[in-house]
Amino acid sequence: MKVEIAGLKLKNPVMTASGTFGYGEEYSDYVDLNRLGGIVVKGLSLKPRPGNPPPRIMETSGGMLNAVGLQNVGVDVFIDEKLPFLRRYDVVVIANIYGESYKEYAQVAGKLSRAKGVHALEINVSCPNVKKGGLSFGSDPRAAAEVTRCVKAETHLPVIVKLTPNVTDIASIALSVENAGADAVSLINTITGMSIDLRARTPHLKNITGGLSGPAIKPVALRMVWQVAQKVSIPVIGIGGIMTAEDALEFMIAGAKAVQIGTASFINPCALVEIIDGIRHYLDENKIKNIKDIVGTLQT
Amino acid sequence: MKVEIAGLKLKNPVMTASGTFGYGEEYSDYVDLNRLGGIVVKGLSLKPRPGNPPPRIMETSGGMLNAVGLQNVGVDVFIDEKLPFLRRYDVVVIANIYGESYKEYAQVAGKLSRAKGVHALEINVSCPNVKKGGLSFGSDPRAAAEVTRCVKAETHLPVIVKLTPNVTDIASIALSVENAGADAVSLINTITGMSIDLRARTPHLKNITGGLSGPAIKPVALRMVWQVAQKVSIPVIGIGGIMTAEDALEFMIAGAKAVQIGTASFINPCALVEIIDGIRHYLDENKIKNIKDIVGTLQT
Amino acid sequence: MAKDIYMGEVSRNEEIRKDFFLMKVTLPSGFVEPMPGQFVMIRIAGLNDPFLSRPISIYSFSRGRSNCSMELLFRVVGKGTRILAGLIKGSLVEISGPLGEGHFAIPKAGNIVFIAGGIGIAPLSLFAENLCRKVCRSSDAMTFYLGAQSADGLIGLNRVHKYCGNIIVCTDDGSAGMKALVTKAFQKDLKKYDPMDTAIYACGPRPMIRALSGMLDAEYFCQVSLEERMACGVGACVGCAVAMKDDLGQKTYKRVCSDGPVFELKDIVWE
Amino acid sequence: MAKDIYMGEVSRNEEIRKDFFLMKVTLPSGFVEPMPGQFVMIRIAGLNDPFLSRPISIYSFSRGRSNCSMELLFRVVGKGTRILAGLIKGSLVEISGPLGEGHFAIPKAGNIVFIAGGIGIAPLSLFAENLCRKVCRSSDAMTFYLGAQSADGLIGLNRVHKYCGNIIVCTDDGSAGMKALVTKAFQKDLKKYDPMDTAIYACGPRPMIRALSGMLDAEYFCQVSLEERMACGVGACVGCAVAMKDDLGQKTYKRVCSDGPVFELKDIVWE
Ligand SMILES: Cc1cc2nc3c(=O)[nH]c(=O)nc-3n(C[C@H](O)[C@H](O)[C@H](O)COP(=O)(O)OP(=O)(O)OC[C@H]3O[C@@H](n4cnc5c(N)ncnc54)[C@H](O)[C@@H]3O)c2cc1C
Ligand SMILES: Cc1cc2nc3c(=O)[nH]c(=O)nc-3n(C[C@H](O)[C@H](O)[C@H](O)COP(=O)(O)OP(=O)(O)OC[C@H]3O[C@@H](n4cnc5c(N)ncnc54)[C@H](O)[C@@H]3O)c2cc1C
Ligand SMILES: Cc1cc2nc3c(=O)[nH]c(=O)nc-3n(C[C@H](O)[C@H](O)[C@H](O)COP(=O)(O)O)c2cc1C
Ligand SMILES: Cc1cc2nc3c(=O)[nH]c(=O)nc-3n(C[C@H](O)[C@H](O)[C@H](O)COP(=O)(O)O)c2cc1C
Ligand code: FES
Ligand code: FES
Repeated sequence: MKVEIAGLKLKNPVMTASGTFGYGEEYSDYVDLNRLGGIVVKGLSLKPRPGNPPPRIMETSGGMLNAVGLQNVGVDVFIDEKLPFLRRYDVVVIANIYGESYKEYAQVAGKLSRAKGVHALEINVSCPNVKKGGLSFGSDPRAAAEVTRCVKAETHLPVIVKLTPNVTDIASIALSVENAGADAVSLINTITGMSIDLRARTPHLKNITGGLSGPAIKPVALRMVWQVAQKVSIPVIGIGGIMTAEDALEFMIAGAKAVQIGTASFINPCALVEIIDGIRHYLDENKIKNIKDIVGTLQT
Repeated sequence: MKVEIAGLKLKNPVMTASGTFGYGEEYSDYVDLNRLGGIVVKGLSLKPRPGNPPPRIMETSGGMLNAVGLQNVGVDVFIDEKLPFLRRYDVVVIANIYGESYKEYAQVAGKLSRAKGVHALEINVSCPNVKKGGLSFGSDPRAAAEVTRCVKAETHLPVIVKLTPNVTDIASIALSVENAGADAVSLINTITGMSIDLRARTPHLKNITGGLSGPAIKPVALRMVWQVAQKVSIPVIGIGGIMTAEDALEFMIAGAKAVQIGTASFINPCALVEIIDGIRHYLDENKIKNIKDIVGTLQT
Repeated sequence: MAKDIYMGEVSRNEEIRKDFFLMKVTLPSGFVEPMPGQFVMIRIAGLNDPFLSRPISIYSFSRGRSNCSMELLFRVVGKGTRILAGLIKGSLVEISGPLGEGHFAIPKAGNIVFIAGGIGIAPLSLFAENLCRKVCRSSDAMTFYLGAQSADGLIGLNRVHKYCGNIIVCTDDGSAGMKALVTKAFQKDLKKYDPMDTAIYACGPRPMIRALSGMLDAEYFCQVSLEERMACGVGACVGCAVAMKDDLGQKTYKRVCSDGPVFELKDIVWE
Repeated sequence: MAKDIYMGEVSRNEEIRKDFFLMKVTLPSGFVEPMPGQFVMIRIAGLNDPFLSRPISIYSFSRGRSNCSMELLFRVVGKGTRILAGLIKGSLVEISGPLGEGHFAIPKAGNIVFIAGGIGIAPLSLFAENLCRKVCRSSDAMTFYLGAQSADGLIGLNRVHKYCGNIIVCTDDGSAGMKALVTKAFQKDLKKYDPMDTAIYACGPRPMIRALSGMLDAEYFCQVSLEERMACGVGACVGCAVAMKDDLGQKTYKRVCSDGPVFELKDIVWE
């Protein structure tokens, strides 16, 4: 079940998705963290962020919207208070990072690179960049590449760039960050959506819009993973609506070398382990020795 | 319940979505066509199109993928054989049109404008334009505007431009077609997605990718309608995952002057009428005299 | 408006053989008497998971004083049928139908041959019943070839016995009847059937239909029931396309739900 | 791993008053004894519609030899609770819990006051029972204020009667008890309660809690149970945020599911 992504040796291809597994502690009563392929922690910013006012979540058909607003303890508190807990486990830890400017990304990356127990960085470029008129770094190939370069310059750790689906041509953005030095790409982040309270005639979310996740977005995620995997030569990590081992395997067949599980953990706190066991079972049943042998085997 | 869109007088704001109601005949045993706000017929091209090889559809969580490939009888057969049936009803008929080049769009528009019983045109710009490298006319503001101008030049009928959601910034495309003379915009068309048969390691759809529709995409559609309605001054028609009267009303509150119902008819062939009745009921219960009074009333 | 979506109530749902269920549904009396080969679209009332309705052939139909009732015979193959299998007495289902313009046509020929693979027996046995009871065809004139992977997959034989004088059973593994593909068993007898005086009706998996098309030339009258994934069931979405020859022999896509599900074998284009 | 997701079986589900249901669920014996104020996340086994699990307080709990059982008292307000209401005996539900680090704390004070609005009675009556039966507090020391829109909404009174010596019932329309908001009824008695010797516990709609915060100064020990929409229920998604004061009096967002659902009234920041 071992896979290697940009030099990272994962026990298996199943990781947590950022923002859905806290800092690892929250689910540690349900999930043996040692069994995970990797833990991607909640997005970290330079300063602590209070996050958006509630309500922050809303259910939709086959999914949910969230507008947590990157509430997090900040990179310093993470290193001092959260990382020691994670170091107790034999598991790959990936820090998801977020900045409001190129410089902030670089600063967060620098601090994490000097901390013990962080094995890779995942850059979240899906946040609106005020200077660019409300669109995000991640929706502009040049800005995404620039963020990648800034982070790469500050770190020796493998750098994964997490792509937003809210773009016309995700493959071109993937190519652009690959050229800028990204060691891997992960996709997709949430799709921007909205939900309305008919009685009150207000949005359900205080933030008005939020990010759609869950099985509702799986077809879109799968399509994008397939498109990107055909364009880039760095590893692709598949994310979006994975609920079962079968879903995870579909992403791998579409070209993902590993996957991340987000919303599924909310529905079933034991989902991650069930998915790992399910992949194992599938490989055994189909007499597949090496999990790499299924990656990108989609026949079209 | 009357609404006016670009000079078209609709009995109520509820229309069929193109490609989901055939040429009107298919559901005429279930739905009294005279009750509909409008009928948008299946996309028409200059020549008949055989469509894509099967399988063409697949279920997803809260939605479905389709890759029908614009199978249609062609504009001439439509005028000769399908339009006479529709003329028997007192209902607004909107022809959804599609071309592989600017010229084809213009030709189809010209033919339909001379036919009796077509009340408006809806331009489908979501189809891949080979010349532009696989992206669609609808994902490039300039190309979308040019299609609009070409069609406007050939017709006296109101022109609705139907926008694709597979773009970074749908509002800028809406603005661009408004400036090019569009009388209204309708959105969203389907989101491109994919589904994989794990056992066979093939896509479920012969066409590999397909368009996602149904309640799964409703949050995305609602967000885009809200974004576009704030930018343009022409009427906005809301489409995407509307299953109930409540859903339809949410789109109107977000800024849509009318709505189109697609996939819901597949689930419940009587959905259109139930939605019309439900909106009536809501207006009565809330003592709202004029349906216009709820359009764009979202409090943010 | 002539048609509606009907609320049905499950009055029985029994696993008659591993993975095969016989469900009886009570429907309002407005439900129109189906023609053999027609089907319904069924979904669980008020539920969006699974999202699309499922097409299931009508296995039997009877009309009571204030309502009517219908039996569906189905096999659990995936999520939708698994959820249908879980329905208990009293569960509500939404049903539209009967659907399908293309249904089995009453034969003029003297010999009537049915060929069914597995669950394909469902529409054919309703047809055999109707021919016997409504059109008064003699059971001696009717031959039923039924194939399955193994004895476990042979369902609905009792009913067929009532209406068909000759029954040939085949299994892939020989656990019941002949050890042969049902199409092979039929092929052996083929010379017995005069193309001018034989009507053949088949329903089963695509490879079975394809094999038939390889052994029957266009002289034979042969109707087959096809399957495709469906969304609307009424001909509006063109999702259930199947490649067929049109009147000019040109390839065109027809809709299994409304142009079929029953087609003439010779019209199918094998892609 | 200490915690798991448990498969529960509905052993009873009764509409005890219009729109109010009492559901009894049998759980495997691994389920940990809940503290009053804790809740479960519940969903129908194997179903994705509704998508998210729903948080429901534990109304009662008992442990048998080979399993344990739990009662949930809930009101139908939307899709999720409507589907829960439709579950029949034998239905399977997936349950995680007991959840919530913040639960009701055993009072040191002599006077114990409960204030419940409508369905808010659920966690409070379990707490009253526990105080009476496990901590041996006298029922005379306990006063229960229960409010509802009308007599129809007054549920669970029987149980409260067993443990609380004093019960004050209010309805908005006067159809039972005092015609008053429950907070007004409580406010009238407020001077009877010495802040140094009174513990107050409240659960109900947000406006009720807010009204309480307007009438109780920080001297009073008052715990309230809050509600927010939830996704994970375990503190991972930060979706159920509520604005609270931190140790330095600064505004911060806490998680209802894991930091709560029970908080000290004085810590709430009213936005
Ligand atoms: C006109 C018609 C009549 C039918 N009558 C019967 C019947 O009487 N009894 C019965 O058991 N089945 C019948 N079927 C097949 C039945 O519709 C499918 O088995 C069912 O839809 C599968 O749903 P699922 O969710 O269980 O499987 P899925 O999880 O959707 O798929 C499981 C497998 O079934 C195949 N499948 C899915 N949908 C269809 C479909 N519409 N047609 C054929 N294969 C499909 C898939 O490709 C896959 O291999 C009929 C189909 C049609 C088109
Ligand atoms: C810790 C906790 C304990 C609870 N205990 C109980 C209980 O014992 N009995 C009971 O009947 N209810 C309880 N609730 C409330 C219950 O969770 C909601 O009523 C339920 O989730 C609504 O789901 P729905 O799908 O029926 O309604 P929806 O269709 O989701 O919403 C209907 C209405 O309910 C509101 N609502 C939705 N979710 C919540 C929520 N999590 N909290 C508050 N309001 C909500 C919505 O804003 C809306 O106004 C509790 C909530 C929490 C957070
Ligand atoms: C509540 C919530 C919070 C999230 N926070 C983050 C985050 O901080 N950084 C990030 O890159 N992605 C974040 N995401 C996105 C997820 O990591 C993931 O990309 C997305 O949810 C799609 O996967 P899923 O459908 O499996 O949930 C968040 C998602 C959810 C639902
Ligand atoms: C089977 C199918 C065929 C469609 N064909 C067309 C088409 O020909 N032209 C077009 O503009 N949109 C077409 N659409 C898109 C719908 O009109 C609509 O924009 C989309 O399905 C979203 O709405 P819904 O979720 O209500 O279905 C089609 C959709 C489906 C499901
Ligand atoms: S299922 Fe829609 S046309 Fe056949
Ligand atoms: S519901 Fe996820 S943190 Fe509370």
